[in-house]
Amino acid sequence: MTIRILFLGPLADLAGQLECEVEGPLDWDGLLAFAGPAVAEQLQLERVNVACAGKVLADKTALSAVDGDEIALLPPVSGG
Amino acid sequence: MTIRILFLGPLADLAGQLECEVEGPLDWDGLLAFAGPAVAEQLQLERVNVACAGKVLADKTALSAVDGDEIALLPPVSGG
Amino acid sequence: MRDIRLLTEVFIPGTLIGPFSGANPGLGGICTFIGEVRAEDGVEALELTQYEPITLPGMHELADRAFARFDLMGLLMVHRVGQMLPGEPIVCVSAAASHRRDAIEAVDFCMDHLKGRAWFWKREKRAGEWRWIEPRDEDYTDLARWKD
Amino acid sequence: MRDIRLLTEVFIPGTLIGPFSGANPGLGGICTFIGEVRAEDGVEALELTQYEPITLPGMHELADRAFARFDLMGLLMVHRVGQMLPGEPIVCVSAAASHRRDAIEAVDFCMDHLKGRAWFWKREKRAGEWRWIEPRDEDYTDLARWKD
Repeated sequence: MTIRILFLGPLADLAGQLECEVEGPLDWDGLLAFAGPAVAEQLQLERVNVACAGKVLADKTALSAVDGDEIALLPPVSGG
Repeated sequence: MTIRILFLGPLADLAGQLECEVEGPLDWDGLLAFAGPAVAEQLQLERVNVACAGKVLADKTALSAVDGDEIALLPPVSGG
Repeated sequence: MRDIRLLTEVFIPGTLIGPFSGANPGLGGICTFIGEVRAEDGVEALELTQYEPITLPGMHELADRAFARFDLMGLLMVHRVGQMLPGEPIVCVSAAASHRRDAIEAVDFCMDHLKGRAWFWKREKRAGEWRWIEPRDEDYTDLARWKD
Repeated sequence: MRDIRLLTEVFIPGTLIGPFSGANPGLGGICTFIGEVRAEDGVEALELTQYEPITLPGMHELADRAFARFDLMGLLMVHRVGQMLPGEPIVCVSAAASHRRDAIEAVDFCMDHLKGRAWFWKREKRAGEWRWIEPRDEDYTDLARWKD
């Protein structure tokens, strides 16, 4: 079991991949380091959200993922 | 040729008739006198309009109808 | 595409909206409001009276104002007159536009004006008795939102 | 009556709205907005991405808020995902209520939130190239109107 990280929307282009896997546990600093500078810069913007285990985190810097979790990196939405 | 006066909506109930005819010419005071006290009271309210010859009068007290005209007495609307 | 009508017979809104939507190719959004005779409080029937020389011309003026105020591709405004039964449609307004807010606001604008300023008089029948409907204070408040 | 759905295939709004309207007997008014892929500026296709664990649940939360905020009898909220062609419907929101302003405002409210806050990511294809769409400033302004 590992942690799965999904890059949604334009973040997938920036990351050059749709998803990847990483060994848990993973916290905010670990995510930033793992994501690489381009994605990390986006992640630090207020309008970019992070979901873990199916819930959008109210405070993404409190991320605390363990093996088996899915993390989704959510750029600004543009629906409708 | 005479002037035709139409009572729209609740004014027809108040007047006890849907329409009537009167010899022209007819001005505002003539209309009030002809309409009878109950309708005349309504006519003097700002929210009651008067149309003459197919046009709603901006100033109903400037009414100046001649034989052949149709006058319509228009109580507050309630559409839709 | 502009379609302004008074109807004296019951109508099926879908039969108007389908062709209207099709007549505005390239639209971004279409907003439609349909008002029906409410089946409540024992209302047995509703009657709407128009005054021919001004009612339909007034609806055309309202459409002119809507086109001037919003960025519209098309506007459909259909109003029933005569006697109607609960569940029957009274009014159908549909606006097609490139952007959604123009479509939605044009419908809101037209409905407020149809309710509060168009030349219709409405009465309803309850327990066999006809009673004229006075405009509600809300109708005037709604209308005041659009003052220039 | 509440009908909240994500659809992966092209849909015909009339086939949703007819049954929805029929499922809310006694309504006073029904307002419907349909958004379509605009055929402009050489857009060849549009793609909407969702994130399954949050997109549909987020739409249900939005419906909860609409029911709490407006006096509604029913709410239909249907959103396409996947690839779409110009002229195809993207979104259909319909609200049934006793009074027209609840129906119209609920649609306005849901559309602003679907555009500005629901979990969708949109890109469009022009001249063979896909490009992600950023939210417009207007979308945030529209959304700010509903702050409690």
